[in-house]
Amino acid sequence: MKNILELNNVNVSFHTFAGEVKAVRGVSLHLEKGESLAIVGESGSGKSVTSKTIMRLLPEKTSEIKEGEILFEGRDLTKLSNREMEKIRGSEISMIFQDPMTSLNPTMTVGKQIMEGLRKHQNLSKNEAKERAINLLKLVGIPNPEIRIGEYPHQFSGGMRQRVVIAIALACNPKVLIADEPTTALDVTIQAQILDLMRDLQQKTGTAIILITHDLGVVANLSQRVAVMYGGTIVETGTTDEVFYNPKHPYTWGLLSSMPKLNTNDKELLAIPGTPPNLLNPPKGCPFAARCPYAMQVCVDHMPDASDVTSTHKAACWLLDERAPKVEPPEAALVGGAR
Amino acid sequence: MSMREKQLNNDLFQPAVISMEASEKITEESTSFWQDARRRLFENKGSVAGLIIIAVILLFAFLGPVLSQYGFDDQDVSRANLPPRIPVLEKVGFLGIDGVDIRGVNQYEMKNQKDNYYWFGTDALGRDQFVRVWKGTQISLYIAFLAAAIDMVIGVAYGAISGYRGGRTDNIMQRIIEIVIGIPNLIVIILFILILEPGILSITISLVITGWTTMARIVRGQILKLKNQEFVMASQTLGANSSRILTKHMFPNILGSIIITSMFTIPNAIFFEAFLSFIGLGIAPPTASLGSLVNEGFKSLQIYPHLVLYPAVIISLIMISFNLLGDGLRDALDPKMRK
Amino acid sequence: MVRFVLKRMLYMLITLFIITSFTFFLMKLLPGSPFNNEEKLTDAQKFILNEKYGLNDPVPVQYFNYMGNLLKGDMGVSFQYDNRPVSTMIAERIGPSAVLGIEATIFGTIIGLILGIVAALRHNTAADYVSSLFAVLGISIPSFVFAGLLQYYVGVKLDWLPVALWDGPKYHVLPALSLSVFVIATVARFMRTEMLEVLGQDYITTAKSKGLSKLVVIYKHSVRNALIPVVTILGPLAINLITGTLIIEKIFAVPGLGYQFVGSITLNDYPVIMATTIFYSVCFIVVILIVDILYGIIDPRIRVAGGKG
Amino acid sequence: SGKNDSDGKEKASGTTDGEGSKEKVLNLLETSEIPYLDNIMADDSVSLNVANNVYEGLYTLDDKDQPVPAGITGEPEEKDGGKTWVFKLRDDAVWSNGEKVTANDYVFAWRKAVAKETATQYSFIYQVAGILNADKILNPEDKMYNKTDQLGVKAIDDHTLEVKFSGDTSAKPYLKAVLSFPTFYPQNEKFVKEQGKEFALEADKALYNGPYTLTKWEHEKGWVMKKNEKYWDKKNVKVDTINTNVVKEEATRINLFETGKADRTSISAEYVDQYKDKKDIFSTVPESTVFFLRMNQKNKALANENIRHAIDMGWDKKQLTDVLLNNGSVPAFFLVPSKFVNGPDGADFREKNGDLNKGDAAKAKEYWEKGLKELGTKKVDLTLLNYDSDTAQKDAQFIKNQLEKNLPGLSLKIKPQPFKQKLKLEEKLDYDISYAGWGPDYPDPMTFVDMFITGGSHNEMNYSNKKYDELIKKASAETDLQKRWDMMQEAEKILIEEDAAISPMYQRGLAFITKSNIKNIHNHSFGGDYSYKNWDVQ
Amino acid sequence: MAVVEREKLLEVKNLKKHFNVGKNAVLKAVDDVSFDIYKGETLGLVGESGCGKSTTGRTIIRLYEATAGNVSYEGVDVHGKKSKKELKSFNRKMQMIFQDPYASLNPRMTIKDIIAEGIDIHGLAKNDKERMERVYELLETVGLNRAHASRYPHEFSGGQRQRIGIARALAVDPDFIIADEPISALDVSIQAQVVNLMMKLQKERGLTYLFIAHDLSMVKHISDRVGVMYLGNIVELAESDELYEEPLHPYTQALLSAIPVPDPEVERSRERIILEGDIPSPISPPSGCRFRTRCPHAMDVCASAVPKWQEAREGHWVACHLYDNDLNNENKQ
Ligand SMILES: Nc1ncnc2c1ncn2[C@@H]1O[C@H](COP(=O)(O)OP(=O)(O)OP(=O)(O)O)[C@@H](O)[C@H]1O
Ligand SMILES: Nc1ncnc2c1ncn2[C@@H]1O[C@H](COP(=O)(O)OP(=O)(O)OP(=O)(O)O)[C@@H](O)[C@H]1O
Ligand SMILES: [Mg+2]
Ligand SMILES: [Mg+2]
Repeated sequence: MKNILELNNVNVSFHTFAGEVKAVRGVSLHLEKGESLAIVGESGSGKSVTSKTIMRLLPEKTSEIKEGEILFEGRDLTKLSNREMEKIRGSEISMIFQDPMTSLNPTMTVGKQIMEGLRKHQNLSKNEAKERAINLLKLVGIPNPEIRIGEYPHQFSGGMRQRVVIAIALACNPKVLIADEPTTALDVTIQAQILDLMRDLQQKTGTAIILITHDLGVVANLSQRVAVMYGGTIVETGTTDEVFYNPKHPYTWGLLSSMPKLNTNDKELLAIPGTPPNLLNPPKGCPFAARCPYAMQVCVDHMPDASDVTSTHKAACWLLDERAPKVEPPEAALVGGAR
Repeated sequence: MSMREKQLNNDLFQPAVISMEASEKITEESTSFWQDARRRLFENKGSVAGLIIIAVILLFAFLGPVLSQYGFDDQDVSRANLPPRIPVLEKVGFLGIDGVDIRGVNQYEMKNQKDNYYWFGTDALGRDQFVRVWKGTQISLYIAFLAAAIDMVIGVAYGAISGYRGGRTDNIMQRIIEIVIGIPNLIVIILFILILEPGILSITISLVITGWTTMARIVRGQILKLKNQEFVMASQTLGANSSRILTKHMFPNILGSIIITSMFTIPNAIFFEAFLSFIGLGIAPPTASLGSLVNEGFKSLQIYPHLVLYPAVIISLIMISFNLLGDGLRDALDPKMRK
Repeated sequence: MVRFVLKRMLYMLITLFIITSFTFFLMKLLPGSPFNNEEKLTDAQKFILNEKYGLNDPVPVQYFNYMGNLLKGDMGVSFQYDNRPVSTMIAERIGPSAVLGIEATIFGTIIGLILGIVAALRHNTAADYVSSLFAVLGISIPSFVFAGLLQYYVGVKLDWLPVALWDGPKYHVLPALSLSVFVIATVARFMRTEMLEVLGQDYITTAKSKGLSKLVVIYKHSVRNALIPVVTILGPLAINLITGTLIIEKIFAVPGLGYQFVGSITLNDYPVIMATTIFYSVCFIVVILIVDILYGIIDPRIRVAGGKG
Repeated sequence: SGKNDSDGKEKASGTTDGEGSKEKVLNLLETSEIPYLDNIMADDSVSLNVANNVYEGLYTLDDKDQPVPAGITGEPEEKDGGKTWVFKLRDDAVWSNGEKVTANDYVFAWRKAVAKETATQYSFIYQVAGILNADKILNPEDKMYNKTDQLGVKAIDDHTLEVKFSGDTSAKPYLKAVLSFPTFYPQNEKFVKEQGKEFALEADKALYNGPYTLTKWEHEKGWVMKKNEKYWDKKNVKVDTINTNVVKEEATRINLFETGKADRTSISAEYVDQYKDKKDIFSTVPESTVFFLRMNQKNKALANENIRHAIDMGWDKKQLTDVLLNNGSVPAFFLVPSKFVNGPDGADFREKNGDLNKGDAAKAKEYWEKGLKELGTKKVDLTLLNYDSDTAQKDAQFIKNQLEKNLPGLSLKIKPQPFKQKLKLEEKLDYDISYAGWGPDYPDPMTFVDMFITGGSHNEMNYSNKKYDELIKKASAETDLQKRWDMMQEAEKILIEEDAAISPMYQRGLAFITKSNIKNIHNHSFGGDYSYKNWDVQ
Repeated sequence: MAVVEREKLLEVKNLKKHFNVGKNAVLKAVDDVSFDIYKGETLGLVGESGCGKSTTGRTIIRLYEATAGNVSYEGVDVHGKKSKKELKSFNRKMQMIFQDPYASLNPRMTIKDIIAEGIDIHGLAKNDKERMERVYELLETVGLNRAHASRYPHEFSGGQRQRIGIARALAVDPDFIIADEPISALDVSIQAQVVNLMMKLQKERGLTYLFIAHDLSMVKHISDRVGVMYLGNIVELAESDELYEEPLHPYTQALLSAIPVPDPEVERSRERIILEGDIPSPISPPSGCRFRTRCPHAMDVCASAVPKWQEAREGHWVACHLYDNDLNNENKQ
């Protein structure tokens, strides 16, 4: 089996005062050994929830995995006990969180925070763990790791903190690394360093990466495959080239068009009008229908299935139906000189 | 192609305009923050329960003395120390309100009071406890409200000025607080009570003179936090003056903490008054507060438990309901809790 | 750090000086003389007594005399208890008060923390409500009622522990327990709020994502960070307990400072009032300093901001 | 030794069979620490009581409160027509360090008592006793001020003490009893000087010559007295060890009694109901302390005699003592308490004077209306200055309620004040009615009746009656004891029956619960409360 | 480039803003910055997180007192003493859009009250009805609808919140808006909405913007001229096209090279200038040129001398020893 991780029809809901928030609705994904998959999509489209679902880190009382299975090396993570899950977290699958400023415990030295996972999963002695932590810090490019290991997060700059978070995630050589917007808070030069670092690691250790980001540039840089999420569902997935050069879903088109291009001088960006759907009461049909310039009557009431474009490329859009009118993606959605 | 898709009518595949507003509920009539807060308050079960208990206690506090045929200072030592006895309920033996004291003697028969009912019993001077307890409730509630109110005025104003002005003003004001805390408040209180004639007002004022520091410190902390919030700066750039910033921006945001802090002021006030009765500086007899009733009745706990039981239960009820209400208020003031 | 502490010390001395002066003059406003008892004294007797204790001088002179002696470390002798030096009196009394206060604080804090943590972890469940109810009751039942009930039921009825007096460890249990109720309640309430706050922080998720067990996440990551505000309230609270509480000391016949202080105020025993005030203020200010230092230990961010020296 | 002492405490009270010997132990409670172990400084009941048991002077009180020779071998030889007394000291009286108690010890102590540096509040007792020059030495205005060597006391030799009085001693039937007061006890000069400032600050910083020695004293906590093995009369001392603990809270005292940690405690009304049927442990003791309402005649209404009569009669004293106080207190229609002292005829002071100004509500109302008419008003607003204690509050509420009910138009406000403030207000005559009490300084009616002479330091109510002043003045100098007695009785009548200057409330009684195996308990009506020497444990 | 004499709206001269942090430690958030903004233009300001962009903006609008230097708006000193009235009118002319759409709206105020705040303060509406009309109008201007008026900030998406912030700024009809990273917290499609809106408003109302961001592609899109900041200094300032085509300062070069391009093929083949090391602390910045610790071209002189702020080409200012006229004369030719 090539797939190290497989999500089949995962549905996640939150129970809130206002009612049930259906944050993730029927997401299916797969991740192969050593590959990197990017998840892009609008804010609130369910990217983080999906990744936390895999880690089983959603708030226990208010969230619920309503349906679906998450297969990790063939084991269904949704069925594991907390104990068993603790063994997987951090050692088999680990995660990098969005905000380096808040995802480190301010009252614990950086070294301790790295060593914690090591000592738990690899049964290292204190000294061994420390040595390994120093190595990790060196690996993520922090100078003087022997000294910095005893310092607290606030003594590190944002970029360094993010690298510490990465070091924590990498500590036990996980098979899957989920990175939730790992570079959003950083400036481009540091972002570049971190992306290089992640690529390096992937090549050295064969870790599979799920990368969540808004930045299509980062996607283009790092990932082999892309999944585009909208309104709690995956609307398009494919290899990076397929999605960038031959996007099939109008939302993907919208995304690609709204990027300003360094080499053009268009005065107006192509924004997607309107607001995302209310997940408390998601539309019956295609979640994007209300904002889609190509919407048809069918989109309102019927959820499109994912149809294959190629064996690796899928999109969930009625436009792919043979009965639908043929629509070309807008000029602005065309990336680079391709096609 | 799936069955479902085949069944779809071709007509559906016509471009359609889908209203953007379709998924948006048009909101209710416009309400202000305070109206909203009130509504949220009444939607909260806990706070409604708290409110109801307070209302019932208030009702009794004012109606109780009227309901009874006895005045709160009607003495008759021939009926001293009668245990409670309530018509009808006296038949229900285990309730212990049948006029039989803890030694198993029916005191009503002993003291020739067979036709009388003292719902909460009588005290050593033969006064009806029912009336006295509710009168005492009036006084305790009055003290509690007054103390909370004065605390809110002095403490909040002091804290707000200190925090908002910052710098030297803050430094000096904080030193003053340290000094105020350092001076034994018993001396201050005794002096106050002597200057102002013992009575509710002097008790309350002396209490608050020394008790506002906590509130001031909490408010100061909150203001310091808020001061650098961007929404406050935004208001400054619009040209708002300090009073506007304080009342419109800071106050609604610290009200929650203020309320929670007064939840400590209220019991403190009630018990401080009781403590003053303990050292003989409390309310002038024959008036009594719940605190002084408990204090007095406590001595005969072993023989006449009813003297301490009822006032103690009512104090606890008041505290619990205030706490429920306070928690509810805090939530109500947070629009995020809105349904 | 050292410079920070030194500077704070200087501030402390100034604060202390002001408190001492204030109290001195306030105290002089208390009605009556220290010697007036039900036995009415003749003017001659009053004169002689006042002469002996230097009370015939004008108040400012008394003030300077007092401050002068204070600088020499002489806090004077009690008016009420023969010529007993006030410093020894306080030294003798503080023992039991401090022991009780510390025991109550430690016990109360531990139980309070546990209750608070449990309530936060089991947010909005029965455990939460029970612990909250306990906390509210702890605040709402007067300590003397609680103490009285404990004394009667545990001491007299069950005869498990001594009713009162001060003669060894088992005599500490009931008073310390009574004192701790308020601590438990306060700590529990604060801890619950703080824990809820901390448990929502990102770094808790990070900790969980390392595969740490729930217990480790709680005691290594949550508790410590929730502790800061708790420490803030605990400082003054502990001082209040440690410097003696009138009611509990009275009920359990503990020879402590609290009762002595109230007594000295009602009897106008000026030197004792002053000495106790000074003692109390010193304790208080020192505790505030300790709390500040503790902050630094608990939260390294504050350590840097507070004192770079 | 500390170890033994704490062992003693753990032991149950009563007699314990040690190896061969029986140890008798008493466990007592006090409400306050010992303020003064120095007998000269002692001015409160705890100090006086301790002094009474660990020291001894010329006289001591027996269990009928009669002065009996203690440190002396017999009655003194009277010279100069009774103006000089010569005492023979016993030569088996020793200090706990083995030194003999000498006449010089008395001279030293007495001079110390009147010295300005000592400034004891009880120095006035030397004036009461009429020791020669005491009044001048104590008067800052007098030339002789602080010249203590002028005091009328002299050591003739080690065992002979000569005391000179300023007046005729026969006008002072109470003189010997006064000399039993701890302020007159001797002190060992050498030891006192050695200890300097430390003297009597700790148990081992004092010398004892009484039936007991203080062996352990933990301030504010308690103390231990042991039988004095060097005491000349030790064969009559029965109890070996007396442990006393300081417990201020009544409920606690009772709980300690219940758990056997204390052998005796006083109880207040709330608890009397609980114990009054247990005859073997419950007892009440009348005290010689009388409580009364002072009526300040600076107040226009209270300046009216009828109003005062009405107020005195307008409330039910019996209900107060029986229901509220409930501790053996008796209603007072007098100033001089009953069972206090007997006159020359052997009859109690009260026997002849009986109840004064006793009336009922109806009579009170009569007086009241008459008074109101005289005042030309229908309404009288008064405040009642009160102690801040709980019991006093209750009493005041009762009186308020009764008076307001029985005297239409009266409104009485209760104003409880901290003790010191109350005293100050009284001193400044800044009150209408105040709740006050008086206990005797010496066993004679004079200690009560001379309070209210015009300008007297205790007359804080603007009361003045020439006839009264005259009677007191004459009585003080009268050597015919029967005449003197009659004059005092007449004065009391004027004060209460004619003038209704005060409204007596009650003569205080105390209720106690005591283990049934404790015997021979007697309360002294003045001075130290108890002589443990006479007590026994069976 | 043809130099049209444009009207200066804002002049910033040697502006410094230092914060006292702890004992004797001074954080030089902005250290000697000078630039002009012309009427009707958009000046972009880029630089990494913490380099002092927001501080510059806030000092300009008087939220912070300047430590040194001055700012003049239409020739009037912004930081000078002002009467209440002058201050008010100044506040109407200059407005700010805040960086964080979550923190910049009072969570306990409804949208209508937030937007109407400026109207209330300056008394721009005669009565309640007029006030609400204005609010609705503004809501529609920024692409929200009137139904939103009585909701609370947390009920909006980031993009919507940012628009509320814009509406609030527009409520007082300002001439000049400082937009402090108005888009950083938003996702691409929403960024586009906001940028479009801002540009539309500029066209319609002739607004002038100081546009602060660290996203270079977006800045290029919106700005006429761009300034690059590094650790409290402006290191380069030029017309945006010029800057992107021919960056002079090594830091600008590195920044531009690091922008990821949303094109997998380009990304695969791209060469980046990777900067070594971390950003030094603004409390103890390196001597001389602050960038020297990370600069691939660092020379000895960089450690000793602070590079001059000079016009290397026409309209293209840079502070770097590489372009120092005196040091390397050949560069001038
Ligand atoms: N704890 C929660 N309770 C209720 N709703 C939640 C919770 N967490 C997330 N949601 C909702 O689930 C939806 C998806 O959220 P998610 O965090 O996955 O978005 P995202 O795609 O990661 O967005 P972003 O790019 O802003 O991080 C949102 O509508 C959000 O409001
Ligand atoms: N009020 C303040 N007190 C102390 N230091 C401050 C304050 N405000 C900002 N700073 C510091 O000044 C420096 C510049 O901050 P500034 O907010 O201007 O950066 P920025 O360029 O806007 O960064 P970002 O892109 O993260 O918004 C930072 O090191 C910051 O920590
Ligand atoms: Mg997310
Ligand atoms: Mg910024």
